[in-house]
Amino acid sequence: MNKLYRDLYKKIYKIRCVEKKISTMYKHQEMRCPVHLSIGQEAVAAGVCANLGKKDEIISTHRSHAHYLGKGGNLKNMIAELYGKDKGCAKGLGGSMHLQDLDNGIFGSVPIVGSTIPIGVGIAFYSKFFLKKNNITTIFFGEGATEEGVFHESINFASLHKLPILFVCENNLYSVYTGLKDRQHVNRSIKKIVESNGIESHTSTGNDVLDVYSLAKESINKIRKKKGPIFLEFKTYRWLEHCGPNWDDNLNYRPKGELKSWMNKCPLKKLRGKIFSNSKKNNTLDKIEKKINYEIENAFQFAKNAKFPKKEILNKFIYSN
Amino acid sequence: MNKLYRDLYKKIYKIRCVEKKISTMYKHQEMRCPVHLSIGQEAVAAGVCANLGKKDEIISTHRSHAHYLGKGGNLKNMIAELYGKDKGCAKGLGGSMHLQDLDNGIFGSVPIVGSTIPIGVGIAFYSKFFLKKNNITTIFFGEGATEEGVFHESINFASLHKLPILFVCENNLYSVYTGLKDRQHVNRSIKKIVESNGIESHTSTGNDVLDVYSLAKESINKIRKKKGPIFLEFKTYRWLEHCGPNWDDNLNYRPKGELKSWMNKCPLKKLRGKIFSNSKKNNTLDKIEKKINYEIENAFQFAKNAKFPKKEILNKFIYSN
Amino acid sequence: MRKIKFNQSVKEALTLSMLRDKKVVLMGLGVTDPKGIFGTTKDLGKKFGSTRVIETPTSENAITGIALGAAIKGMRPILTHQRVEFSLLSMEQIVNQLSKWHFMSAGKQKVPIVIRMIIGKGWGQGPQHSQSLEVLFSHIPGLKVVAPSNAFDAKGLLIQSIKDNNPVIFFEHRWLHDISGNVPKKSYDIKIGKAKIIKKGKDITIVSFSEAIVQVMRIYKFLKINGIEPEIIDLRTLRPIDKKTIINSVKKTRKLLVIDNSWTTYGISAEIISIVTESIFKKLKKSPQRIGIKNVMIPSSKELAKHCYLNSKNILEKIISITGKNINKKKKNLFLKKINTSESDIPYKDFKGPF
Amino acid sequence: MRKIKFNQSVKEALTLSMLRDKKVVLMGLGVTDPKGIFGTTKDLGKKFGSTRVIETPTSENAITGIALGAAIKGMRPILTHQRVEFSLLSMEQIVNQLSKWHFMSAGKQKVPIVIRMIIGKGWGQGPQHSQSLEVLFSHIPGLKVVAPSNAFDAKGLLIQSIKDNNPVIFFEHRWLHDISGNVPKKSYDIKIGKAKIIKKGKDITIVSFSEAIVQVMRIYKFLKINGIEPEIIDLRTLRPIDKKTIINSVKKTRKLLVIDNSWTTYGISAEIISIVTESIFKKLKKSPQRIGIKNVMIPSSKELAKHCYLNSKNILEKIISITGKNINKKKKNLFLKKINTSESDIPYKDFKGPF
Ligand SMILES: Cc1ncc(C[n+]2csc(CCOP(=O)(O)OP(=O)(O)O)c2C)c(N)n1
Ligand SMILES: Cc1ncc(C[n+]2csc(CCOP(=O)(O)OP(=O)(O)O)c2C)c(N)n1
Ligand SMILES: [Mg+2]
Ligand SMILES: [Mg+2]
Repeated sequence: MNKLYRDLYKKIYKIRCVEKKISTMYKHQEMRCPVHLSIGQEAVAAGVCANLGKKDEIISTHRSHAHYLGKGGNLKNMIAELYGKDKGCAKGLGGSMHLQDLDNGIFGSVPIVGSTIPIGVGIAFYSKFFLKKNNITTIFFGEGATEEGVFHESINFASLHKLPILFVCENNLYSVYTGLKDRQHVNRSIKKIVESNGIESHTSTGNDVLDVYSLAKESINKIRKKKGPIFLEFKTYRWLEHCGPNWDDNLNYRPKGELKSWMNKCPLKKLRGKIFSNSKKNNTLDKIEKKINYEIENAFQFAKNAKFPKKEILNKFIYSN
Repeated sequence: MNKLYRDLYKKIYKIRCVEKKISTMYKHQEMRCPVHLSIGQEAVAAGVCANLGKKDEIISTHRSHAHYLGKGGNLKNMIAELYGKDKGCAKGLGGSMHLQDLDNGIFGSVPIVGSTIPIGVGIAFYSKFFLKKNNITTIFFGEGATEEGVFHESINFASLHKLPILFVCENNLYSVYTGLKDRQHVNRSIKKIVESNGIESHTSTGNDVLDVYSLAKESINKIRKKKGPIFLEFKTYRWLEHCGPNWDDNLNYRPKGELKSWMNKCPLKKLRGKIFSNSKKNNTLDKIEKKINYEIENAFQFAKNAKFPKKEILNKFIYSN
Repeated sequence: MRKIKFNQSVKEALTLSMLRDKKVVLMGLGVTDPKGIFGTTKDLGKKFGSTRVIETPTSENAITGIALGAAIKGMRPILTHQRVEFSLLSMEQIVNQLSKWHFMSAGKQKVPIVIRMIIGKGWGQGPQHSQSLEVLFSHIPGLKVVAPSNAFDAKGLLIQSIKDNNPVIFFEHRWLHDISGNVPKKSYDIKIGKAKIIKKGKDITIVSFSEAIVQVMRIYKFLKINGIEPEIIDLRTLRPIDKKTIINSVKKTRKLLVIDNSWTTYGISAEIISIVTESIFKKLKKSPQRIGIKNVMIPSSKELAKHCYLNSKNILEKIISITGKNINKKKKNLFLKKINTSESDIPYKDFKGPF
Repeated sequence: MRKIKFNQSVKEALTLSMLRDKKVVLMGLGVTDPKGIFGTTKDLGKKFGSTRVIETPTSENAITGIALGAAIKGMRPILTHQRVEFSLLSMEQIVNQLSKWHFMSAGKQKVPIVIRMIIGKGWGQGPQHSQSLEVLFSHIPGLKVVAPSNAFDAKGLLIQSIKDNNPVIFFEHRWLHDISGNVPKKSYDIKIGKAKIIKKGKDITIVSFSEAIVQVMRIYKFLKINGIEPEIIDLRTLRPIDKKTIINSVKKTRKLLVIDNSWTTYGISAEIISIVTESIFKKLKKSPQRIGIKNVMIPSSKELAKHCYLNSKNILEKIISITGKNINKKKKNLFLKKINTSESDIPYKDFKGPF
C-alpha cells in the first residue's frame, strides 16, 4: 500500500478512535473537564499535518484533539491531561482545552475563540525575522473565529509582513448550536475577505483527506518558497455535540438529515474506499488498526494509573524565573 | 447660482474657516484640549451630509469637526466645547474629541479609533427594527479604523441584518504619522473586504465634492430603498498635523511634494472653480462668505464670553436617573 | 411561596421585563439555542421572536458597541456572556464607552444596558473559564455592578437592573443556577446599591457575595449551635457599594471578616476592609480579615483546583480566631467531615459534566 | 551624576536593552514616528532597523497576541500604548493569555513581554484619555505591574522589566516624562517587587506611586520645616507588592496615608490599606486613610478637571489630621498659595498643548 495512504489512514483512524474512546469513557466521570470532540472533521487535521515536519509549528483551539494527534502529539500525555494527571501534557493544569506538545511543534490551544490566531502569527513572525529557517506555522480555527475582530487584525498583519503561515479554517457550519445563517450574511465569503487582504486563498471540501492533503501540500510548498501566508477554508462537519461526549441530533438545532448526509461523507470511510480500490492488502490496515487500538488502550491505562499532581505545583508556575 | 452648489459651498467654506480659525486661535491657550483638524478633507463631510436630513444620524471620530459642521451641528456650542465652557455641546465635559448635537442627529464622536463604528451600527439596528422609519445612519471613520477588529465585526453584523447604514471611510493615507505601507499590505483593498461581507462598496476620490455628493446620493437612495448597508471609501488628505493647529510637513514623515500635490486638489478651490465656470454671480459667494465669517466670529465671542461649568456638574452625570 | 431554581428565576425576570417593556431585548451568542444559557433564556426566542431575542456572531466587542448604539436610541439590551472571560474582548466598549456615555453627553443620552456575565468554577474548566474578575468592572465610575447570591435576589435585582437607565454588570455564578429558593411569581424590584443582612448576629460581621455566600451559609448553623453568632451581609451590589449597612453592622459586632468570591489581592474584599477601617477604625476590636480563592490561576485538575476554592475549614478557623471563641476540636472536625462533599468540582452530587 | 529627563531615561533603558540582547524588539503604533512616543523611542528605528523597531497597524488586540507568539519562541517584545485606554482592546490577550501562558504550559514556555502603558491627565484630554486603570492589571496573577515615579527608577526598572521572563505592565505617567533626575549612564537594574523609602520619617507612613509621588513631594519640605516627618514610600511595583517595606514602616510610624494615583474605590490604595490592617492592626494608632483622584469620569474643561486631580491642600490637611500635629493656618495658606501653579492642567509652565 502507498505510504501516503498508510500515513493518512493512520492519522485519521487514530483521531477517530481516540475521540470515540473518550466519548465512551467520559461517563465514568474521570475525565473531569470540557471536551470538544472532532469526530467527522478528522480529514482536515490529517491531510494538513501530513505535510508538516516536526519543527513546523501549529496552534489550535478548544477543538484541538485532531490537530494535536495529526501533528504527532504524544497520546499518553494527552489522555493523562484529560484525566487531570501529573503526566498530562500540561501536568493537569489545562485539561482538554489546553493541549500542547512542544517536542512535536504543538504550541498550544486555548478555549477563547480566535485568540490563538494572533499568537500563531507571532510565532511565524519570529520564524521569519529571527529564526530565518524554513519552517511554517499552521493556525487551525473554526469559521466562528472569523467573526472575531482579532482574526481580521491578524490576517492584515500576516499579509503586511508576508509571514510563513498556513491559515486553516474548518468551516463546520456551526458555532456551538448556532448555524451560519444567524451569524454571517449568506453572501459573506471568508475566502474573499482574506484574499482582499492580499493573501492567496482557497476553499475546498474538507472530508476527503486526499483533497485536503494535496491542497495543503501545494500551499505549503508555496509558502516555503515565497514565504507569504496562504489561507485555506475546508467545509466539514462535527458529528457529536459541541462540547461533551454525546450525540445531540435530538436537540434539532440542525436541519433533519444534515448530520446523516455528512456522515455519508465520513472521512474514514472515504479514505478506506480509496485504499480498497487501489490495493487489496486488507491486512495492512488490520495491522495498523490493531497497533493503534493497542496504543490507545495503553494511553488510557497510563492516564488512569498516573498520579494526580501535587499541591505544590500550584505556586510553581505563577512566574517564570 | 445652483442651490446645490451654494449649499455645498457653504458647508465647505464653513468647515474650512472654522478649522482655520481654531488653528490661529489655538496659540492663545484657551482651547485647552487636543484638536484634530479636517482642513483638506472637507469635501467628504460636505458631500455626504448634504444628502442627509436632520433626523438621519451620524457618528464620528477624533477628527469630527467637519462631520459635525457638515451635518449642521450648532457652531457656537462646538466652539464653546473647545473652550471648555458650560455652553459647550457637552458642557465642557468632552472637548473637541467628544462633539455631539442630538437636535441635528449628531450622536457622538470619541477619540478611540474604531469604537464608534459598532455604536453607529447599533443606532441603525434600532432604526430598522424598532423605529421602522426611513432614516439612515452614517458612520464616519478613517482608514486606520479599518485595522481595528471591531470594524470587521461591525460590518459583518450590519450585513447580516441588512441595516440602513452608510459607512464612510476617509482614506487620508495616514494614521498619525504612519503611512499606509507600514500598516496594510499594498494589495489590501478595504472596498473588497467589505464587499466580501456582502455589502455594496465603492471607492472614489474624496476632494471633489460633487463626486462625493453624487456617489453619496445614489448610495443613500439605495439604502433607503433596500435598507441594506453601503460602504464608501474616499481618498483624501489632511493638510495640517495629526493633532494640533500647525503645519508639520517639516517632520518629513510624508514624501516630499505629497502635501503640495494634494493642496492642488483643494476641495474649496475645486468647487469654486466649478461654480465660476457655471456662473458669474461672484457676489453671491461673497455674501455667503461674509455671513459665515460673521457667524464664526460670533461663535468665538460666544465661547470666550461663556462661563466655565460649575463644579457641581461633576457629580451630576455619573449615573442617569 | 413557590421554590424555583436560580436559573428559572433569572428567566422569569427576563420574561416579565420583556413583557412589561417592548424595548427590552436579549442579545448574545446562545440566547436562542436549545440549552438557552444554562436554562435562563430557554424558549424565549420562540416566545418573543427574533427581533427581541437576538442570536449574535462571536463578536463580543462589536455587539457591546451595537448594544450601546441601540440603547442611546431607546432600546434596552441585555447581553449575555457564557463566561466572564469572553467579555474581556469588549472591555474597551464597557470601560471607555458604556460607563462614560451618559457623562460624555452631559446627561443628554442614557445607556440602559445589562450585561450578564456568568462566572464559575469546577469541572476542570481551567484557567480561562474559571475567573470571576468582578473588580475589573467595580473599579469603573459609571458602571453598576450586581452579584446576587440566591434565586430571590436574582429575580428582583435583574428586574431592577433592566429598569435601570445605566449600564449594569450582572454577575451570575454558574453554581447558583441550580439552587432553589422561594421566589414570588409576580414581578418585584430589589434596589441596586443595597446590601442585605441575611443573618443578624453580634459576634462578627461577615461580608460576602455571590456564590461565596453559599460557602458561608454552609457553616452558619454549626456556628450558632456552638455559640458564635455572626452577622452575615450579602453585598448584592458591588458598585455603588452600600457602605452604611456594612459600617452599621461592624459598629455593632466590632469585628470583620470578608469572604471574597474571587482573588483577594486588589480584590473586592480590599475595598470592604478599607471602607471599614477608614470610617470606624476605632470601633474595630480585631484586625479585619479577608479570605478568597487562592491568588493563582485556577488549574483544570480537580485535585489541584480544590485547593484554590473557598474552603469551609479555612472560613471556620478564621471566624474562630477573630471572635476568639473556642469550639471543641473533635466536634469541629466531625462537622467538617460531614459537610465535605465527595468532589469539590461539581455543584451538586448528581451533576454529570461537562458544563 | 548627569541629570536627564524621564523620557530620555526610558529611551536609554530601551537602547541599552536592545544593544545587550538582540531578541529585544519594540512594537507599537508610533514607535518609529518623528515624535517617538513622547521622545522615548525617537530615532531608535534608524538605529536598530525595522526588524527591531516595528511600526504596527492600529490593531491592539492582535499585536498583543503576536507579541505573545513571538515571545514564546524567544523574542522579547516591548509594546507601547500611547494611552492606557487603547490597551483595553487587548484585555483578553493580557488577562487570559499573557498572564497565564507560562502556567498553562506547566512552566515549559515563558512570556517575556513588556507592555508600556502611558497614563496621564491634563490639557483637556477628557474622559477617555485620562484614566490610569492600574488596578485592572494589578488584580491578575501572572502579571507584574511596575509604575516608576522618577527618571532613575524608570531606567533601572525598565531594564529589569525587559530582562524579566514574565509579562510586565509598565506604567509611565505622561507628566513624568519631562521631569529630570540623576541617572547614571551605564545600565543598572532595579528589582521588581521592591518598594523604596524615599524619605525616612517617623510621624506617618505615606505610600504612593507614579506621578502621585510628585504631588506628595511638593509638600514634603513644608511638612519637615513644620515639624512633621513623614516616611514616604514609593511603591514602584504594584504587583507583586512589597508588603514588607510597607509593614515595617507602619510598624514604626503607626500611621498610614495612601496617596493613590487613580480612583480609590476598588483601587490600588484599598489593597495597601488592607495589607496593613490585616497584618499589623494592633500597631496602628490612627485610622489608615487614602486619597486619590475623584471617583468620577475626568472631564475635559480645565476648570472642572482641576477638582478631580490630587490636590496639595487635601493631602496636607489629611496629613495634619492623621498626625494630629498642628500647623499655623496662615503659614499653611501662604504655602499653598505659593505652590499653586497657575494652571493645573499642564505639567510645566511653558507647556503648549496639545499632548
Ligand atoms: C471569545 C469567545 N466567545 C465565545 C466562546 C464560546 N464558544 C466556545 S466554542 C465556540 C464555537 C466557535 O465556533 P467555531 O470557531 O466555528 O469552532 P467549532 O466549535 O465549530 O469547532 C464558542 C462560540 C468562546 N469560547 N470564546
Ligand atoms: C484604539 C486606538 N488606538 C490608537 C489610537 C491613537 N490614534 C489617535 S488618532 C489615530 C489615527 C487613526 O487614523 P485614521 O483612522 O486613519 O484617522 P485620521 O486621523 O487619519 O483621520 C490613532 C492611531 C487611538 N486613538 N485609539
Ligand atoms: Mg464551527
Ligand atoms: Mg487616516
